[in-house]
Amino acid sequence: MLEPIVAFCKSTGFAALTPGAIIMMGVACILLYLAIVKKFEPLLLVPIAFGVLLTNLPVAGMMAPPILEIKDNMIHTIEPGGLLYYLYQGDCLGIFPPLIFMGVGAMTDFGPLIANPKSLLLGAAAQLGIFITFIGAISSGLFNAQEAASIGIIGGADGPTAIFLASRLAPHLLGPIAIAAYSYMAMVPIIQPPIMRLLTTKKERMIRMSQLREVSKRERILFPIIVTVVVSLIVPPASTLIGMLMLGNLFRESGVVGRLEDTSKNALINIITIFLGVTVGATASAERFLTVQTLAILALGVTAFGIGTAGGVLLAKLMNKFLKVPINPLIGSAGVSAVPMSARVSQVVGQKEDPGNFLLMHAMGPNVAGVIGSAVAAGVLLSLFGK
Amino acid sequence: MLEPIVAFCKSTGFAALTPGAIIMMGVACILLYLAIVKKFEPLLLVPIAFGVLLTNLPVAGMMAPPILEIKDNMIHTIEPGGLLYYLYQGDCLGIFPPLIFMGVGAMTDFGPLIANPKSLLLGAAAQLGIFITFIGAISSGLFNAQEAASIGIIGGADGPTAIFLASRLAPHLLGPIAIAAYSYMAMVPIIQPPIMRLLTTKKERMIRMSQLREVSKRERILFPIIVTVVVSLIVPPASTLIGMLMLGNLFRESGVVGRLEDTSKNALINIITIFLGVTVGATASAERFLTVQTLAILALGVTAFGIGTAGGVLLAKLMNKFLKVPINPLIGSAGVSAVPMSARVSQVVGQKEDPGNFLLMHAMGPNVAGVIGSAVAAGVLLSLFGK
Amino acid sequence: MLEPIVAFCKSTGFAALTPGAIIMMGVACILLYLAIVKKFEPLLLVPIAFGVLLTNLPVAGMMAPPILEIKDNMIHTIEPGGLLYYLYQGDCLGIFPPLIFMGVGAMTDFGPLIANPKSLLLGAAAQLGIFITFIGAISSGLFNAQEAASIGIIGGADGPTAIFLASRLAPHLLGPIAIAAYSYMAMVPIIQPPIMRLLTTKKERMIRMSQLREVSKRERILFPIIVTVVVSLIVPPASTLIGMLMLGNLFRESGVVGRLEDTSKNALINIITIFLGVTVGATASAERFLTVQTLAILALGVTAFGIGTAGGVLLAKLMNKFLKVPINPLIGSAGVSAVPMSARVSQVVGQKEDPGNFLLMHAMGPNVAGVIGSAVAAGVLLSLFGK
Amino acid sequence: MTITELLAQFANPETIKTLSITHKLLAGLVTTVLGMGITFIALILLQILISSMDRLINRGVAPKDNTQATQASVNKKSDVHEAQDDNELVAVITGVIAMQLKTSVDTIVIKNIAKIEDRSPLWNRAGIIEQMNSRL
Amino acid sequence: MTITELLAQFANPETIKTLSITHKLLAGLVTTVLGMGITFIALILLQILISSMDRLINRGVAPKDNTQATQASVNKKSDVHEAQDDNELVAVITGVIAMQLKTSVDTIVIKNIAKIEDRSPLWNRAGIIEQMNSRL
Amino acid sequence: MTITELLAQFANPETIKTLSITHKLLAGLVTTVLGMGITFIALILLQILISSMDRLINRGVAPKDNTQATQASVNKKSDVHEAQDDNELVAVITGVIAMQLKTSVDTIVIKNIAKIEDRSPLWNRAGIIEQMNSRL
Ligand code: NA
Ligand code: NA
Ligand code: NA
Repeated sequence: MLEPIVAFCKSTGFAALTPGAIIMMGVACILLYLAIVKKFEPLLLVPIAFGVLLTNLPVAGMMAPPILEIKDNMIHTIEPGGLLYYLYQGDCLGIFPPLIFMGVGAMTDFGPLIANPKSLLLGAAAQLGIFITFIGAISSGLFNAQEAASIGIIGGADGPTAIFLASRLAPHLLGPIAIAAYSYMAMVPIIQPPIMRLLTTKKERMIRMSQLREVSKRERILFPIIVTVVVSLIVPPASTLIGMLMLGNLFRESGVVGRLEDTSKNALINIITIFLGVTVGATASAERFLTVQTLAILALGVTAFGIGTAGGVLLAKLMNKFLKVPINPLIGSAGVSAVPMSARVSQVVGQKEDPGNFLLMHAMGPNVAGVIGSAVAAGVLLSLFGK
Repeated sequence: MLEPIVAFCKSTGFAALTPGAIIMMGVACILLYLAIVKKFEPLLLVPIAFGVLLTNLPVAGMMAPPILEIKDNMIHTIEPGGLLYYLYQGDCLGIFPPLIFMGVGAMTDFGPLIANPKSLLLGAAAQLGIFITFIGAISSGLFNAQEAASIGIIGGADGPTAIFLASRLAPHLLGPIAIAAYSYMAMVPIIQPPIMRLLTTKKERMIRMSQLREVSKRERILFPIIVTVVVSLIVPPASTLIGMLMLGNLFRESGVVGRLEDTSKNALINIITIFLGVTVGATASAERFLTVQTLAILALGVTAFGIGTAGGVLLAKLMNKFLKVPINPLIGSAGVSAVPMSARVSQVVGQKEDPGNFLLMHAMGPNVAGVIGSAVAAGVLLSLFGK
Repeated sequence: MLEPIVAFCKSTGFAALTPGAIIMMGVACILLYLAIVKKFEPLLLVPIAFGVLLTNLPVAGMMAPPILEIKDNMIHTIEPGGLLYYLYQGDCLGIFPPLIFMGVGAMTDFGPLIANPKSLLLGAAAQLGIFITFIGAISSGLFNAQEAASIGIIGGADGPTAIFLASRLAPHLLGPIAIAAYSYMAMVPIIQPPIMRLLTTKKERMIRMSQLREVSKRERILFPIIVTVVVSLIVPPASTLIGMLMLGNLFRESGVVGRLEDTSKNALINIITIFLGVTVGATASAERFLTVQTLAILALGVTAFGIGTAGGVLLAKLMNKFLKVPINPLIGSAGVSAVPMSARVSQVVGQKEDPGNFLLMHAMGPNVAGVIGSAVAAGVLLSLFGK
Repeated sequence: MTITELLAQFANPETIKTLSITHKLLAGLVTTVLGMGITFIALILLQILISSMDRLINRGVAPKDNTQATQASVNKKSDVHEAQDDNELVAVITGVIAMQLKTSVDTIVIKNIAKIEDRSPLWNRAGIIEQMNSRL
Repeated sequence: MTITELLAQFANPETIKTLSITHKLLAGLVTTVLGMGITFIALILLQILISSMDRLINRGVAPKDNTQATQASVNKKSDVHEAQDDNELVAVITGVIAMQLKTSVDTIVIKNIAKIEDRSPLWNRAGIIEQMNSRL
Repeated sequence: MTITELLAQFANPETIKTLSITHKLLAGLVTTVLGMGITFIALILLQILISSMDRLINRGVAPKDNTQATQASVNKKSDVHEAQDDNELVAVITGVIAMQLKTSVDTIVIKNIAKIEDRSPLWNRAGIIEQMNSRL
């Protein structure tokens, strides 16, 4: 009777428990702490953290691929794969991120951008962080071009875009990249203000901006169509992300498909968020995550945010050299997206100088422009380094 | 530095832009106009139109199949396919239309049909349009039997049925067929009234019908079971559509599975409607859509609606030769389904003659019978011309 | 003209109708009666029964696998499979049950268990039914170890666990096992009380238990993490079920991801319940279901429930030998799970003796512990008899 | 060639090209006769079964006069499923309104699809608890 | 043959047929001992951890008398998650009601699953905004 | 080697190892110039189109003073889509509140995402019925 007991003990997870796995479970708990107690992007970090936990449970094999047998035109599953393996297909085939973008589009009001198209320039400038970080990653010598591009995109401050690009160019880095992207998005109120103050004078920070014009329903409806066509023509690889983002927005603005808008921004995006989060976390196995690369990614990611912030602010200052009516450079930092957080950072920093100055509505323009900007940048990187 | 720029320009969509693609984008915009401004079936035409737009964006390859490598019992994805390619599998494997039918069943009240079973005859007669159009398509010499059947089914005035049959028999015509089906369903109030007036005398149009009897809960619960068994035994290929339609209706009428009814007619049907609409539209690439066949399909589709209307009205008149209590022939036209629109057409045309005559409840009978009728017809066509 | 009519008649379902199919349709109607009129677990039995009906419709082939052609690294679908075949993949690949468990976790309050950890012992004892039934199934000589294990798990009184294990070990018995599991869960108020009275004295049944302590939010949040890690380490094959159950519970208790909790316990679980129910029923084809095995399964299943009940009650009595503050043995029977029904049975039986005695809150502890217990037992069986 | 052979060639995308237009039309006609015939057979069979179901289930249920019956049916329905959209109701209301108030139909539509209250708080629980009350 | 060999043959659908009924029953018994044993080990380990968690986290929290405690727990819960279904609440209410009013449990059920208010208007936003207020 | 060749080797995970750090940095620089350049081109093109759209569509629409305009936009929006979350609205309200009342932003958030009323009781029906009323 002893034998089988011994045999069973050998088959438990304790027997296979590695130090790496234990550390990763600790990492998962830290992420859960940040998500639940510190409210760091909980909607993504809770599933991601739990995915990290599940994938590092020894023997469980929740990411194990199935064992197939293919003969005489039939595909037989000898042994089914793990649950997370099947859900993960939605990430690595690039299905989930665009669907999340559809929901984001259904939630996003592009009115402030339409009312002030100049915002688009700021949204473009803030992508500087992506490419400078790319160079940094290359010069670190730790990463090839595909990996460096996936790291740079963290500077886009846009979760789905980062996951979409990384899943195509460097799936083995998906875990650390996604974790860095969402953690830093949550830390925008800590990262951005010092940079914004450093690069602007008190006088600039006190610039007041005139009330935004109203945006007609017709403009709101034409906007997603125009953006889809123009961006897809210039950067075809960006069309999946931009197309779905704009489809969601068309659901919202058309006003005739309320049920589709509702579902795309509630039931559907929630379901996909759960699957995406858990499976992205599940890519962070100990051997993949506990590397010097991960540390480099975390370091590079925060610089990407910083440089993006600076890029936006500096272009705003440059624009003021040419504009009759000056813009407040603080709204430039909102170009990194991280909607709507960095826009609120602009407002709060502005109010520190002049409590009567409401920048939020003006900052929403660069803010949503940043989403488009980073999708375009992702498209460029995909066309340069994609298979 | 010039080289790579030139190289990139070559890689843009502008370089690959064809006149066909430009025309198709125009078509997409027209469809969006009809859907959003003219409110033509917006819930389907908005996704379909956007699908047309996305699929015709050059280079984007959103319908591109994946590149696989199959060796030693493993299937590796070398390059993932386009988003719409993956979603499209739900259409061409025949998964989405039956699920939409489940939601339709959960929304449909078959009470008026149960209260007046004679409605079923009218629902059958209105399918005449399907088969006459089939002959027309054949005699045009442009189509083979499978294609002609898929075109004829437009006369069923039932989107999911049309898509289900076309995806099985002639997937390359899915785009124009779906667009024709939904556009004409939206135009029923224009197509039907003249035909109805032409074929009926003022006296007939003024016939009043007696109040429908109440329908017991037990009948409502038995109905979906009986319909599933009978139809499936007579026309097995129709069982998937009818079975799911009736499952949804059983969710509704049983009264004990509120959450399943709710989900099948809201979250689930909405999600599938988005996927189905976009991917059906995505089949309408320029080379497939800009053909004489498409024009023929549009022409044949409208005749199908007309003949179906006539069939229903004429059978109603014929029945009056035998019935003690005559029925108002205007309710016959509702047999083409296009629920509940053609039923309301019957009422409105009836009220033109006699404002106190409420035909809607009586027209709902043939109306829902038409849904069953066209599913049966689709089953017959599938058994005759299916692989 | 006669020929094709004859040909068509040959192609109808009537031609292929077998006595077995007719009997199975009768079975489906009986199950629908139990579900709709008698309210036996309608949320599962309505879809299951309808699946039984659909799968036994001759010729319809709703469970038919697709005909593929695999050549030069491409997989072509020559003829698509039946709708239910595709949905069934979610069962046999083990995807649906864990997702349902996630929803169950989001609905379950483990507070009573945290407040009274001794409940876990009762939740373990009640799994005795699983293993005794396993021995019974073996000694019947009708089943091999895999089949016997799948039958024993019926005693877990937990639908998703039973379906998860049976789909891995004995998919051909999925239909009868699922039907038995859900039918007996609905009959718990009939099966349990006599056994409970038989094994307890009036004095024991009148034991009052002291108010449960409050459970802090922090405990509620730590609980799912601890359970996931501990159970997965001891029984790795149980980690998928337990992990998803606890992820759902973490969504609920963390309080920061309301939308994910909402979706996982509403839209998502409902969609999966429909697919799971219909396809599980669809495995019950006549040739598989109308066997002596099925009768044996039904007989063994009810004993499993009975023995599980006894196991819980008897351990509670044994514990009272050692505890200063005695527990009411009636709450032991709740360990079979069948949440929250068997817990309410404990209360009702208790109130028969002493109307002022509220056991429900105390019975909820063993009740939810039973869910964990049967998942662990399923894991053990999977590790012993799984491929 | 026999009609069966004709249909076979007609159904085959390869061989159909070889058929003359007359043959094609003949095949089309056969298809129409078969199709309409089977559709009618199926739906007539349904009609018979539903009528007999009516006769079997509802014995001696006399129809009431319009207004009352409508009332009844409306109330009855809303008992049957809570707050579900009821086409009959829409019909009557729309008809009446269309004559006089010219109110947008939308408002009615919206009312009708008020989401039904979810009747089961825990998955597969509601049914259980109901029957418990009945049983215990 | 050793028990391990026995279990191996027992677990193999091919070789199990070759086993005698006694061998099968022995294997079944071993399975039962193993199964119940491991189930108990796992759940006892959980019990220990949860009890110690209790001791670690809640020091000096004295239980209050029934009604108050119930009140408290009810209120506390409804603070924790807004309007979520709370089994304890159901328990108490049902218990009381079952004794006197004989009200249908459904009504309670329905109330409990009132859909929670969605706390994040934009995807992954709610958390952000909260902490912003705290931080800035 | 030409820049194109460099980029090609740079993009290939195999050959990149063979590149010197200077070459890598050069390639990185080219990537940056290309990337930022194209991003700017795309977004400037959008800016031009949107500005011209503005000019084409809204002729002679003068901006009103703050409070009114805000009012208007708020009302207008809430006509356009029923009860949808409106960032501008959040902006104004939050701004004002942040100055004075210090109310939790959450409350606003929650209000904003009140689920929109489902406007189509039967699948693909709503649109139809509207236009019927317009047409008939
Ligand atoms: Na961005
Ligand atoms: Na029809
Ligand atoms: Na259990």
